[in-house]
Amino acid sequence: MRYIEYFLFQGIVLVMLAPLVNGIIGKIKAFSQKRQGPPFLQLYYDLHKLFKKQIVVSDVSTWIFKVTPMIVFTTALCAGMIVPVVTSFIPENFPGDIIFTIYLLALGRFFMMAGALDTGSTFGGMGSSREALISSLAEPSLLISVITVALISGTTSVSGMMLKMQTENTPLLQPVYVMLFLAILLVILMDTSRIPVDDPSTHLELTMVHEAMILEYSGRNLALMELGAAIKQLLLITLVVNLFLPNQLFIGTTGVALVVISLVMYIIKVIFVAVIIGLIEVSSVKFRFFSVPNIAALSLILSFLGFMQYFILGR
Amino acid sequence: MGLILWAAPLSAILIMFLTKTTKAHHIISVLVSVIEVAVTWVLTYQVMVEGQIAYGFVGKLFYLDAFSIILLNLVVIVGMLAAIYNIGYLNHEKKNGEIDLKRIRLFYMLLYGFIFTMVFALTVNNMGLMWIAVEAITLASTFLVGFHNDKKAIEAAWKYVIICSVGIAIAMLGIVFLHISSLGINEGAGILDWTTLYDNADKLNGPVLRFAFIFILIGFGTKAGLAPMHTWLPDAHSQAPSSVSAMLSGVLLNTSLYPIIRTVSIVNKNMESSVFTGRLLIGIGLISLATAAIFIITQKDYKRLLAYSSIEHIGIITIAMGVFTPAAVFAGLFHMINHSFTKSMLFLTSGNILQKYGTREIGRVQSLIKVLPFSGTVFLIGLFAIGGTPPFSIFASEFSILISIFDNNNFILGVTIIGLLTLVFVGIVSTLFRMFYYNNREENVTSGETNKYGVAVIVIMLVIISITGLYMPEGIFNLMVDAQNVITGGI
Amino acid sequence: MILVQRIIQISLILYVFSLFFPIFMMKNQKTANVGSNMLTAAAGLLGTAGSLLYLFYYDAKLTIINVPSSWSFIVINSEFDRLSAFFVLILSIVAFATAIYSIGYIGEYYGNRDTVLLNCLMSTFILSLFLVFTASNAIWFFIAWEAMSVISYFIVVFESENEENQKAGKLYIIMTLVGTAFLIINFMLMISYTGSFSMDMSSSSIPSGIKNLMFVFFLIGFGTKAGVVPLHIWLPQAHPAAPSNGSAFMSGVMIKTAVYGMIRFVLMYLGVEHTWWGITVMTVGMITVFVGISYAFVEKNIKKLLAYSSIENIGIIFIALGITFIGETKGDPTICALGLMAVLVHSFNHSLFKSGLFLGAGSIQYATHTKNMEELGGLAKKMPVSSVLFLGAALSISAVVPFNGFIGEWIAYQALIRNIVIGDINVDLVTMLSIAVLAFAGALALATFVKAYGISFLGLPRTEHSEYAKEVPKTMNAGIGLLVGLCLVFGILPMTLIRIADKIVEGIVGQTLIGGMSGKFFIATYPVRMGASSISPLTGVLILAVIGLIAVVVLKLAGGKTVERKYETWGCGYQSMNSRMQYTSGGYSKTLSIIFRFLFRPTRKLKQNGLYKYHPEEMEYVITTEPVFEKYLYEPLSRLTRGLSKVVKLKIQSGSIHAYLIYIFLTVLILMLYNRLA
Amino acid sequence: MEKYLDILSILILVSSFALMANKRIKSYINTFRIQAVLISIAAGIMGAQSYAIEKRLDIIIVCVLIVILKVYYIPKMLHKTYADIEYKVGKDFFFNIPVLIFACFALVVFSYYCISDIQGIDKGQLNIQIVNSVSVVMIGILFMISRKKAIGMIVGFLVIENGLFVTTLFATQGMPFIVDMGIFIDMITGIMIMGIMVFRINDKFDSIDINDMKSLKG
Repeated sequence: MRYIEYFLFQGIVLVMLAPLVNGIIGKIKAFSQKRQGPPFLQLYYDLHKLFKKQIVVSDVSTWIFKVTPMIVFTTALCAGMIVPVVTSFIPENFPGDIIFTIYLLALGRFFMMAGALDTGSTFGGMGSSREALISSLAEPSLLISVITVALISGTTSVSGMMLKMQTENTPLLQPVYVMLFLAILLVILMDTSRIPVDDPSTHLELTMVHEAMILEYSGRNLALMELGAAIKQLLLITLVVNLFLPNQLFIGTTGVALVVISLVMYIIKVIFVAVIIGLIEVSSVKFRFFSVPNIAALSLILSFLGFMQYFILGR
Repeated sequence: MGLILWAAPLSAILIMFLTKTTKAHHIISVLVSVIEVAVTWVLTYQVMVEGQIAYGFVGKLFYLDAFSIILLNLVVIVGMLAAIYNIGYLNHEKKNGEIDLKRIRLFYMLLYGFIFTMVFALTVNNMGLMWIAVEAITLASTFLVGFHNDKKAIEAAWKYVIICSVGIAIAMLGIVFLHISSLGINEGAGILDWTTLYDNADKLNGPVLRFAFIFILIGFGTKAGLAPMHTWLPDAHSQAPSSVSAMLSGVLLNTSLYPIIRTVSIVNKNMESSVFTGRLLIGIGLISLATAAIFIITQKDYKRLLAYSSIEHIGIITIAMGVFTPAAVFAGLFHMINHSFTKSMLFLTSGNILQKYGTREIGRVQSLIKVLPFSGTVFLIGLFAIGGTPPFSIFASEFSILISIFDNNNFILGVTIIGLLTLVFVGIVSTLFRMFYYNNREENVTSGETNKYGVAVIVIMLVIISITGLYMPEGIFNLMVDAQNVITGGI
Repeated sequence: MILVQRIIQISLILYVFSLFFPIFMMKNQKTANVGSNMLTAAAGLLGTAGSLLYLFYYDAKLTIINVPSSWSFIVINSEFDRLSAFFVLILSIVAFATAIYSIGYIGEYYGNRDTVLLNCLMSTFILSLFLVFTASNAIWFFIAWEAMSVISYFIVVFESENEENQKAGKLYIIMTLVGTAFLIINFMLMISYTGSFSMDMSSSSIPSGIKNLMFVFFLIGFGTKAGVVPLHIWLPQAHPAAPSNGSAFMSGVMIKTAVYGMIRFVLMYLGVEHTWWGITVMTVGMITVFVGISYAFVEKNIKKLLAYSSIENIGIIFIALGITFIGETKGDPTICALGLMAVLVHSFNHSLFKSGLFLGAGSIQYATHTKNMEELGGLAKKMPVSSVLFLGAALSISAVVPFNGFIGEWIAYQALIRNIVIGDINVDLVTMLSIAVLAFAGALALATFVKAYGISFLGLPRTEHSEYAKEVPKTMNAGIGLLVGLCLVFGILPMTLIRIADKIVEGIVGQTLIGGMSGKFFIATYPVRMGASSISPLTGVLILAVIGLIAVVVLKLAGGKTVERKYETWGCGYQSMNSRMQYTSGGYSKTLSIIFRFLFRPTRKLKQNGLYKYHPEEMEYVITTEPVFEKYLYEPLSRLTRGLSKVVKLKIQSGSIHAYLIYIFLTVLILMLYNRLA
Repeated sequence: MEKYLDILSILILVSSFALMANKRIKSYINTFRIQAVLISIAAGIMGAQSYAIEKRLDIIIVCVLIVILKVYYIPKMLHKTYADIEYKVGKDFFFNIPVLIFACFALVVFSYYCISDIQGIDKGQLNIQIVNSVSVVMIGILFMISRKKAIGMIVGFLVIENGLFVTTLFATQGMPFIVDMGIFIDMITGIMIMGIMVFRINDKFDSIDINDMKSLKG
């Protein structure tokens, strides 16, 4: 029973909260440009609209194209189940493993990239190809970062890692975590198609990565893809938030009241990270594609430095 | 009994001279070679029972022990197989109008002269006579090498006779010194006999003996194809008719090593260590191996390549004899047998290929297995066998040699040999294997075997080398142990 | 015990039958082929059963073949122990699937090729692999090893009219010979110190310095067969050249013989002496992974792509092997066991999906007669079943969650993580770098197989090769299906495999992991646990299914009925889309080749024909990458040897008889002088 | 008696120097004949000596054979071959004659250096005679190396044979009789075969210049 409660809670929080992050980032950007910008809930409206719309399917495509949105969405959500948002319900022996999470997301990415090729469109291929490069460059630093945390906490279980980090005293004051935090932040920029890696707001072939891949989707399918991407983004932010900005009330809280309090704190932290991302987006320009490796290299170096700080230089 | 052994080829020459049809020649040839084998087997049995036999008109001119009987067996068996092979080979040549009846007759007469001299060399006890026989081998085989009588064949024959004669002359110098070293010890009947020399080895004059050994090594080494005296070998082997190449490579080289090995055991017994002979033999063996390796890598002529491979294997045998532990000598002997069969098989097969394609150039042969299903297959397997791939016999003996070398804690030598062997195999692979592929060139040959007898022979040989890689009949095994004891002087 | 022995022996006899059957049926290719493959399949099935039975119920050594030989050093003796049984299991499964596949696949060759020969070669190949895995002493191992190499060479050059295949075969056999030479040296050292070729003897009489040397030689010798960088160059040439059922064995099983050899000889026989052994193996593995996957990604030839991916996976296995070694030297049985577990599990998994992929590539070739992905496309519609099966195998190798590739990687990650805690700085650094490389390779492998699948099966047909492709025979798909099915089964229920592998780990390391590894969750037995970390693919799949179900239901209820409309793909502003507008294989991976310039050295050439520079009538755009290892490492070496040989040859054997006489003369003089001076 | 043998041994050596100094085919065949005469004298002396002491006839028989074969038959045959081939008179050597002579001298010194300290033959006349005759063998090989024409090679080979014979003669008073006979048979066959080969070479190559035969390489 607890599991079902837990899953329901996780699912609802993720699905409900995910589009909000995009709204916040959009608002920040608008604010900095002295615009009013779209409302916070713009993505919710969009999704609502899309779910009702007619689907156009390319006649070149196969079943891959049709199942991709569902798979992207479900894998993102399933991965989200593993990363606890705020919970006291964390089930004992829950097999929530960070590596499992990453490779589950990989399933979604596989289909997203394959689906992009399915229509035979030039743009799809381009997006897929670029995604291939960016993801493979981002992956090492992500894994080094999380595994360094895993090493410190002695487990790769996500909840275990978060539990351990909860006992650390303000992690962001320690050099190792600062490095890892920045590294993962860069990974988020790369993985969620943000400026300076990708510009989600344009449809210019020079800049598109994620948008190029989902170009052929429409209606419900597009909605699922967008939602999946948003969930994935929130998932990564959750990871950052709960690892590096831990909350004393995060675990060990029982009772609805405390859970609600920690949920509120969680949302505040998510908003904080979203603001950071928004600020980065505002303050930088889209890099040319062949400069992406530089960002990846920076991220890799940061994560590796973090690892070295703790394990080699620290002892 | 032993006299029939060399009476048979002599009478063969005579009868050949008198008969006029090719068919008769073939029959006589096969018959005589079968008689040779039969007689040798009887003698082998005697040797197995008695250890050694000596016979002859004047004193005990002839002497056979386990070592010489093994080599003798090689001569007659390979001779017999080559004789069967020759039927098809010569018939095909004749059909193509390349040779006529007279030349076939000449061929056979020379061939049996060749066999006679080899048999003589192996059975005779006296070193001087032995030398005469070896020189006679050269003379008998000169025209066999030059049998095709074209420019290249003549050139090869000339080089063969000159270089071998000079080499043999140097060997004679060695024998003279051997004689000097034995002065005052064995006057009279047993002078220059293996048996007497060996029995009295410790009384021989050591320094002179060593000096003698140098000349014997170089002299007979020339004939055995050891580098750097090997230069005649690729020319002669590639130009001679294939059955002759088979005999040259499979038997002649062993026969030429025979006096060297005999001398080695005398010298070692005299010096009570194998350091002196070991250094020379291993040195020369390694040079041979290296030379062969370098020459094989970019070889363009498959018969030449096989000839270089013979140099390589003779080098290996020499190294084994240089190590001179019982295990090494045993393995060396075994390697002699294996190389003899494998290389003869390959040369006979190459004869089939040559007759089919009319070229010795590797690059102009293609789809070998399709064109010659049996010969091609045997050739391919034979190449792996000669390279030392299990389960063929060469592998067993090469491995035994290596084991004995490593057991002797001679790691650097062992590693060097392994390296060179690999290089040789790499050479074989990178040059010869092209013959089996289909290279998209126009076919100017029809497929199908031309030499049915030859195919039978090579298949038999393939069976022999495959089986002996893992099993050796008890009797032969014991014979080899005896031979090893003869050489190392154990028990 | 007797039963298992008999089962295995019967399976061996069946292999032998399958070898001779086609020879007797030479006249009728079809009967020969079907019969031979049925026999092989039966043998594979028996082998699977036998080795499973052995693994579950027995422990003692089991003699399979024991034949006397005249030569004291040649001991023909095949024995089963747990490690052998495990690898025989791999072999048997692949043999079974491949045999079924071959029934259809070889059918393509009827009439224009000697299928009988291919049947014989395949059977012999399986036999030789069997003997390699079961040899009880070094010499018999070596004999089987040589047989395996030689037969696989013949399989590589089976289609010898293709010049590329000839080159591949040549390169392959040369590399093999060189690698084998190192093994021979080691075996010789083995016998000279211990006096026996037996692998069960203690190696304590071998001095430490020699052991170091032997380790390096084993690494080179086995590494050549495994295809570790920089000894890998033959692999991407040879594996694609072979007929696909042969490649499946070569990539699926044959390269595992090297892994087997490393475990058997280095871990079990020599015993790991120094930490640097492990570090070396890990470093080699790391480089291999990196180079392997990078090359795989840019490859256009689908079978070459698979071959490079094999190199990558061997790298992963070597990384895990390095951890095993380190664990052994550090006296930490858990790390050692975990590393070994990763080695075994990943070897097993890789055999399944890589064989499947090669067979899939074979299906593509069967249907389209090309291996070049630039000529494919749109096959998913022409060959729906093959497409799904290939996708399954591609997902497995991409190590995505619920497929078995992930399990091996997860265990490898766990081993790596545990390896760091030891506190040796060298180990820590190399381990962390391995993690980075593994992560990179994981993502890039995924991209590689998206490309392999996407470019060949999706989109529009690029040429008429794929335009007129037809679905392949059912037997072929059945063979692949079996493998892919197993991939999924072991991915969802990993403990089944881990239980088996644990038996071997227990036998070698003496530490069983199974107690700690089986976690408790509501589907009790199938999560895998390592310390506080655990995964449960089955749960994952269930959650996925539930979410999917809920999503569908919600959409149905909330969204009402949505209309689906077919329309052509957006043509980017042109009138309509055509196949030439699709992303090509080269284009897909070009970005990477530009970024990793040092590995690929890409060159671009743009040719324009026409009167005006700005209005070319024709354009030709060529992208090429340079094979760096060949060009800068092997070619100079080969040129040097050949050049030396050519020069020396003509200088020494110059044809001048006078020169020849001078050689003899000089030899005489030198030896006389030697005698005087010595 | 020994004194004469010493002198003869030196003379034989000198005759090979002379042989080396000859430029033309015809002249060195003649020099070879002189050398053969010297050897037959030595053999005659030895033969007479052994007959006087041991009543052995074998060396005398050998001596007679030498006279017949080496002094008479072989030079005649070589002349005839040479005449048949009608090769125009010309120089036949690779190096300068002075260089060759000097090399011969070096060979003698070398032989002395190598042989003189071998225990058992390092004392007395035996030593000198062996050094001299081994030098003859060496010079024979050098002769073969230095001549371009086929006949030169044959002569060189014969010189080697002479050297060998002299060595046996001086060192051991000849090999066993049967061996000596065998050697003679071999030699005569060998020379005949080489002679036939010379004709064939002339047939195929239009010259007997061995230096032209270089088609078998590598």
